[in-house]
Amino acid sequence: MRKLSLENLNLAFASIAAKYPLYLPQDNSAGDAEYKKWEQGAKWSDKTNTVKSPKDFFFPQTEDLMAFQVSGKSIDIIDTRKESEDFVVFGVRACDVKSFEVLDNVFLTEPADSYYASRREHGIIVSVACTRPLETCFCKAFSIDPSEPAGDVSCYKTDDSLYLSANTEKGEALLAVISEYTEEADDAAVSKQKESINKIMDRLPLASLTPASFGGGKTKEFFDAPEWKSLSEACLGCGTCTFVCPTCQCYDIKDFKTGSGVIRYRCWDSCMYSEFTKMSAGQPRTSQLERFRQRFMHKLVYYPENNNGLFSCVGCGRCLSRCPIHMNIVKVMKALGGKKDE
Amino acid sequence: MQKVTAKTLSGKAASLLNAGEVKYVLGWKKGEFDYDITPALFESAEELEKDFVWNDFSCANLSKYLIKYTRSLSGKILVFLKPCDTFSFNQLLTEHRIDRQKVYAVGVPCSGMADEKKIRENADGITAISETEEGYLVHTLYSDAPAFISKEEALLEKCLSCKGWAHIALDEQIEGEVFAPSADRFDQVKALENMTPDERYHFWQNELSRCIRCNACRDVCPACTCEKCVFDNPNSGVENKAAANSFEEKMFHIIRAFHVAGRCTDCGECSRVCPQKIPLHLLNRKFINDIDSFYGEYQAGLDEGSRAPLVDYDTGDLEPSQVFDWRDGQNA
Amino acid sequence: MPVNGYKPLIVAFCCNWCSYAGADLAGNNRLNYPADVKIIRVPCSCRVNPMFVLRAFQRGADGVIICGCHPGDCHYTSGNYFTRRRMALLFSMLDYLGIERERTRVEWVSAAEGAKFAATMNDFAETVASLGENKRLEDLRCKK
Amino acid sequence: MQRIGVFVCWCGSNIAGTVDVHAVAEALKTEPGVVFSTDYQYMCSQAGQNIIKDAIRDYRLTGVVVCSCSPRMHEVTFRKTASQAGLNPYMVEIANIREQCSWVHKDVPTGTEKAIILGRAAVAKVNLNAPLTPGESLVIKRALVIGGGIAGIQTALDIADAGFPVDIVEKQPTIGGKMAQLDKTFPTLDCAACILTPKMVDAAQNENIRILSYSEVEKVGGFVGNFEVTIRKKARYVKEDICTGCGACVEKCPMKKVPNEFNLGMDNRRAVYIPFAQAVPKVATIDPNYCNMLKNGKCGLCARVCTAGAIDYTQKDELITEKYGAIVVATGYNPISLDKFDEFAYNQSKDVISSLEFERLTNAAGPTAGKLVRPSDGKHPHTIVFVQCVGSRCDACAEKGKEYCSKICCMYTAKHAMLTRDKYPDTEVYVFYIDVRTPGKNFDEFYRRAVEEYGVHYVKGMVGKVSPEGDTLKVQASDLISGKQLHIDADLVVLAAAIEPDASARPLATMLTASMDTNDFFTEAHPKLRPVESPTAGVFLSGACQGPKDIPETVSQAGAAASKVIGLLVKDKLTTNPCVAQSNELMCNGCSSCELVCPYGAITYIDKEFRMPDRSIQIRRVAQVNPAVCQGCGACTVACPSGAMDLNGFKSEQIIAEVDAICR
Amino acid sequence: MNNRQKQEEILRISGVNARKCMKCGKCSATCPAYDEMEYHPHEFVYMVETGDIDRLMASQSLYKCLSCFACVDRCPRGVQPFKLIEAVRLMNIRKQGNNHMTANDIPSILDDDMPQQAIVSAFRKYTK
Repeated sequence: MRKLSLENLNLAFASIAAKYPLYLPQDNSAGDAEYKKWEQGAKWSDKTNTVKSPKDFFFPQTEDLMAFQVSGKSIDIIDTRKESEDFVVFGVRACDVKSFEVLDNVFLTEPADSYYASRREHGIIVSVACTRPLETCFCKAFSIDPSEPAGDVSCYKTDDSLYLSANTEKGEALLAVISEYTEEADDAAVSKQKESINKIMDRLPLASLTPASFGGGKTKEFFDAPEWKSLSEACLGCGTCTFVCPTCQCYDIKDFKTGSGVIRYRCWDSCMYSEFTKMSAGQPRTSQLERFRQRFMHKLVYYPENNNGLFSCVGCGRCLSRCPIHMNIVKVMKALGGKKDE
Repeated sequence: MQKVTAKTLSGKAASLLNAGEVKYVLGWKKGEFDYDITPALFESAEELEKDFVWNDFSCANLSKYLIKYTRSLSGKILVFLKPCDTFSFNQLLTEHRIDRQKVYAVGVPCSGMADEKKIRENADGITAISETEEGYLVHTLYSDAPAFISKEEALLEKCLSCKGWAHIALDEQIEGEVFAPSADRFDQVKALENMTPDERYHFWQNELSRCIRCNACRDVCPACTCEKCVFDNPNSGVENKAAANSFEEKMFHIIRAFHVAGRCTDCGECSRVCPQKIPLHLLNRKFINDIDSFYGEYQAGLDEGSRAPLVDYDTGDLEPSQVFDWRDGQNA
Repeated sequence: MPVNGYKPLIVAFCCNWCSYAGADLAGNNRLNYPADVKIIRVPCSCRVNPMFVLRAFQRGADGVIICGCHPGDCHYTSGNYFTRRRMALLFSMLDYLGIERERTRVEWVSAAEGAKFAATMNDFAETVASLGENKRLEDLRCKK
Repeated sequence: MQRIGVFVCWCGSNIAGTVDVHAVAEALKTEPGVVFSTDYQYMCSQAGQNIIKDAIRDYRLTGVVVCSCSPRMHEVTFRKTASQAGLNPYMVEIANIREQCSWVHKDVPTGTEKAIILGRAAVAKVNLNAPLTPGESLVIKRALVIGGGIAGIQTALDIADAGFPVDIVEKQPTIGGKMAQLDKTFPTLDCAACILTPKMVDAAQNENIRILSYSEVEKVGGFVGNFEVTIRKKARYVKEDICTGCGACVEKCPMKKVPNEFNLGMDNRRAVYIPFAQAVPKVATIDPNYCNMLKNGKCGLCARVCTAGAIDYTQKDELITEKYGAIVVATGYNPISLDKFDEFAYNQSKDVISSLEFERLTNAAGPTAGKLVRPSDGKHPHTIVFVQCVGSRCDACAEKGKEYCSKICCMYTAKHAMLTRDKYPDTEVYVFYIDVRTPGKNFDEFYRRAVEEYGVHYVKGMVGKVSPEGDTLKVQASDLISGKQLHIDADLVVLAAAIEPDASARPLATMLTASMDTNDFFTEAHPKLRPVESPTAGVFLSGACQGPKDIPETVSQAGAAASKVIGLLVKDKLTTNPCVAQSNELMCNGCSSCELVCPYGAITYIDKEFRMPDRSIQIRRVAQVNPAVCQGCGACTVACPSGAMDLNGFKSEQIIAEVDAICR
Repeated sequence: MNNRQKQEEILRISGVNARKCMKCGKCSATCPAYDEMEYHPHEFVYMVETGDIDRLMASQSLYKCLSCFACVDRCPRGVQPFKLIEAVRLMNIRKQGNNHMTANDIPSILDDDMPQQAIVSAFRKYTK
């Protein structure tokens, strides 16, 4: 366990940034936190959550896959990929770290997505324990411990210091970069913090939430549940939940005609959209109820079915705070029987 | 705190349901927390009794849901309309989007709504929000004493310039006083107009760069009622799923504002639901302010059947070339 | 002609009945204007959708001008009155977003105003050239 | 994928002098879809056209781009060429590389570069062109004239002379209109009745003309060539086909105190009446508001005296539906109400009258048999004051009056003044004017005669106040030339009231979807070049419904409208322009924006059933375009936010493709 | 103040657009005080329109106007000649310089009999 005095935090950031592009949550003009590249003077946000999750670093909202150059009547295919460099994502919460595992299952299973794989390979994740979970947090429901964040480096922020420990070789290498500002420390302060986090976790309003009744093989049980109707009734069909979600991984591949050629790119798509997975024969899910159901069935039933019981939700609470009509996975789980018997 | 109580409304709705006057009630349903209220359709007095809420977080404008419900449901639907919502309702009637015969419209006087985002910005781990005459007591996990935020501080942007009631024939009107506005709704528009073009450019560049193209602004908007939006239609030539770059961000928001120009009632839902807190209402208000000052004051939805300014003209209209000089003169 | 050596790309939407004929007349009278101006024929100026204007900027245009019959003389009676409102609002909005107001223009050119057409295009091209490249409404994907 | 041929014209040296035509043809060869590209000296020549035709056949072309002069010049030519070779003519696009390129640019590199870009845009457009077929609609060879004044009569006569049946709808019991009420006409001073009544008789006797008097238009549907009009024939309680117009009923009718509208209420008529001796049709009409028999079932005298048995108290309004190929509006005008002009004491004194009332007072068939006397006491007036511009040329926001000049008042006032002095030389006549406007053949001469020969006192200035005192009218006015305020004791004051369109015009315009200006005058399709057509195809304008007019102007416009109608009716079929708007009903949300901007009323809404993906049926209101009415301006395409409305020949994707090609 | 400024000031105070006048003379025709005047209502309008202000300001005709509003009521063009006359009178008052009344004076003038409108118009008239 290494200790970094918060007084030296900026110096440490500076030395990381000298070596790698460093991204960390910073407050924006709207009063929210968002991941931005560190520049001298940047301040690490105190907010528990960023609006968009850090999945953007590995699976960006839009990404060029390739391009076609048209000259006369001939077409050249151009590889638009650039040589990737290592980069650091700093201040990732335990839930978001867990989300990478969910994404890995999708993108790194053969045939692996080389675009995603390359980014994952080059990304160094520095996680941080949550000291102020929000009322919307329910990571515990998915067995995530916010006091034990994973990642290449885990850290704990106290009033005066940052305690860091490397979990991987990449993490070791990163800590070496800032070793001049850190010193060896015992884990007393960290243990204390873990204890207090756990106490708060038990007091959270959603502490009792559990996905126990969901999971692989439950398709028949939930698919025709009458509750879907009232749950989906008010859904606007926008993509807010999907786009702030750290685990949603659906995308569309589209061609953009530039005039002299075509850029083939992929961009996030949302199963809530009426155009989602539209094919020549039309959409497979024609009503908002079906689309709404798809999203939650996928997170709670289909995904676990294909991934050894792992749910495709990490309880970060972003959809709870951002949905325009306040419909979310918690309400769905509760309505369909996800509440522990008290 | 609302002067009209939830009991008054749910009681009214329950008696109409029981009397068979209406078959459905479109209202607001309570959520997990004190602030996360969802629009909902109630079909029985029991459901109303259990879940109906009417408080400072019943912000959602229910009128757009009537498009879908008047089409899909066969019975009469009672809808609660706040003063600002009556404008949207009128506008939807003007555009033939709602079958008025199927709606039982109840006007609910509103004492001003609270902006959940403003309250949550400074309070982590909210466990309860209690409403008082002056404001809100916010109880959190991290402090024993509740924090106080005054009604003024927490007021929803749109309520600052409340328009009151539209000219509308409601089936029923609940008696009560309506929140009185304090602000000129064009203040911010004028402030932006008075900036230099560079300042304006950077202001919008910063705001719009946050857009994630979730389409919440469009999907919640009671003026965006196209069967298929041009941005979803591959044949329109402008279809785009993602805010790929700063051009796409601007394209989407300019065209969206243009498509609702003259029809936008300034209900403020776009800004309210934006997950990135982009002040989208400033685009709509720009058009409204321009329309008002170029072509005479016009409030969309004030009267049913009024002719929107962009489907109207006057032979003496201002020339596009005169717009800037003319407005600079006005603002000076 | 270009002030700073910059050769702008200008898209001119001309209504079939007046302005396009005005442009033809400019040609008949051999009145020069910069080749930077490329004309697109539309039946009436009211056919011009704001999306076309933005599209032109996206694809690399530096200026967009819309020409129609004089108000009151529209071949379709009222088309240009709608154009006038739509474009006044659109251009005002573009200005509001900080995009140079000189890049957009609406001009009424009748079939008899060949000289006015040429003069307008000369003036507009010069103005747009002095602003240089369109940066604020560009789409980098479309740049060569 | 299209197979496009590109044909670059040299136009002698007109194009080739500044554009390297070979280079253009070469460059465009590589454009998507282009399978053939060539250049030739004169594409429009027979040989040039043959090159195109051969290429269409040899290369199985589906699209043609001609880089040549303006499409306004030869688009039609090249479309015909394509058509002759079996290609749909709307698959041809022209790149204008002469007027908009070679003629305005000086050096070859610049001209060539631009020509390539313009050609590229045309190719991009053709790639998205679709074959279009002009529609056809049958023309119903019958015309409707709404209004039976001199405008309507003249139009009907002219159309009927060309051999087409015409219906005249007149809301009064007789045709004739305002002109029938006039005494003499300026500037020739011939008697109005003497020139009008023969025309009325002609109309009645013309076998192609049917007069529907005492009738009003109730509903109009359809479009150019094929209107369907419902006409309400009001019950006149007299069988029109039997009544001989003998007048026996009128003589015997005991109800004698009915204000006579034909004489503007200056005398009375009976409850059963014939408006005037020369009325056409000359049949009696029973006024249900006054007839005792109709009101309370007592009397029945007229039925008893009618030897023909024409009286029918049980008659009901009748609705006639008829189809027409063209409609002429000739609804005319009325003087405005003078009730609001207190300063002239119009409502206080019987001796303050309007000019039209003056006409009746001097008309031999009028209430005084043409003797000019004061309505109040029947005495001969010795001092008469005429006031011009009463209610004309007012401020736009004034609550009384009109902003425009009523045009005819200067001349008829001069006529009144002159005739008065001619007949009664002992009378002093003053005319107060702001300006005397006499543009017209022999008009100014006429006005000068009034002053010079007849000694009418023309005073530059306005009357401020008329106050009745005893049996004189104290007139206070200004004389701006002498700078004095005048006080005249007048016996009679005549007000030249402004004229306004008939009140029936506004609802009629709505039925016809014909546009009106703010004063309720019908708008013409083009103020200079199409002055007798309304912007709505098939609707024509005749007379004062379009703007203030005197009789000669009205008659000439009536003839012009008739010739336009004839030009339409001689066609058996109308070819409709295929470049019209088209609504995608699946995308239309029925908001009406397009309907509101359409200048032609070409868009209507229907409730249409849609089968939803879940097999349920949904009924939605959607827009439909009538291709026979749409003129293809495209206003609707921009008003429609969802893009459900598009314009054939100028589709959004085509214009976008052109933009892209130019900006490439 | 030069002539042009005076003209603008009069037009500003009165809110009248003198160019709307079509010189019909109805104002003068209707004026009950016509014979008392050196310049008549239509001439007032014309003089303001053409900038002939000094002669107008010096003329006693200003004070012959009875403020009966007949000219305002009858003018077909909505020119409101009386408002111009009133504005010229005000110019004369203001020419004397100084504010003849300030807001502080008002409380002392107030009494129950004084119509409020009188105070408002006096304040308007005697204050620059």
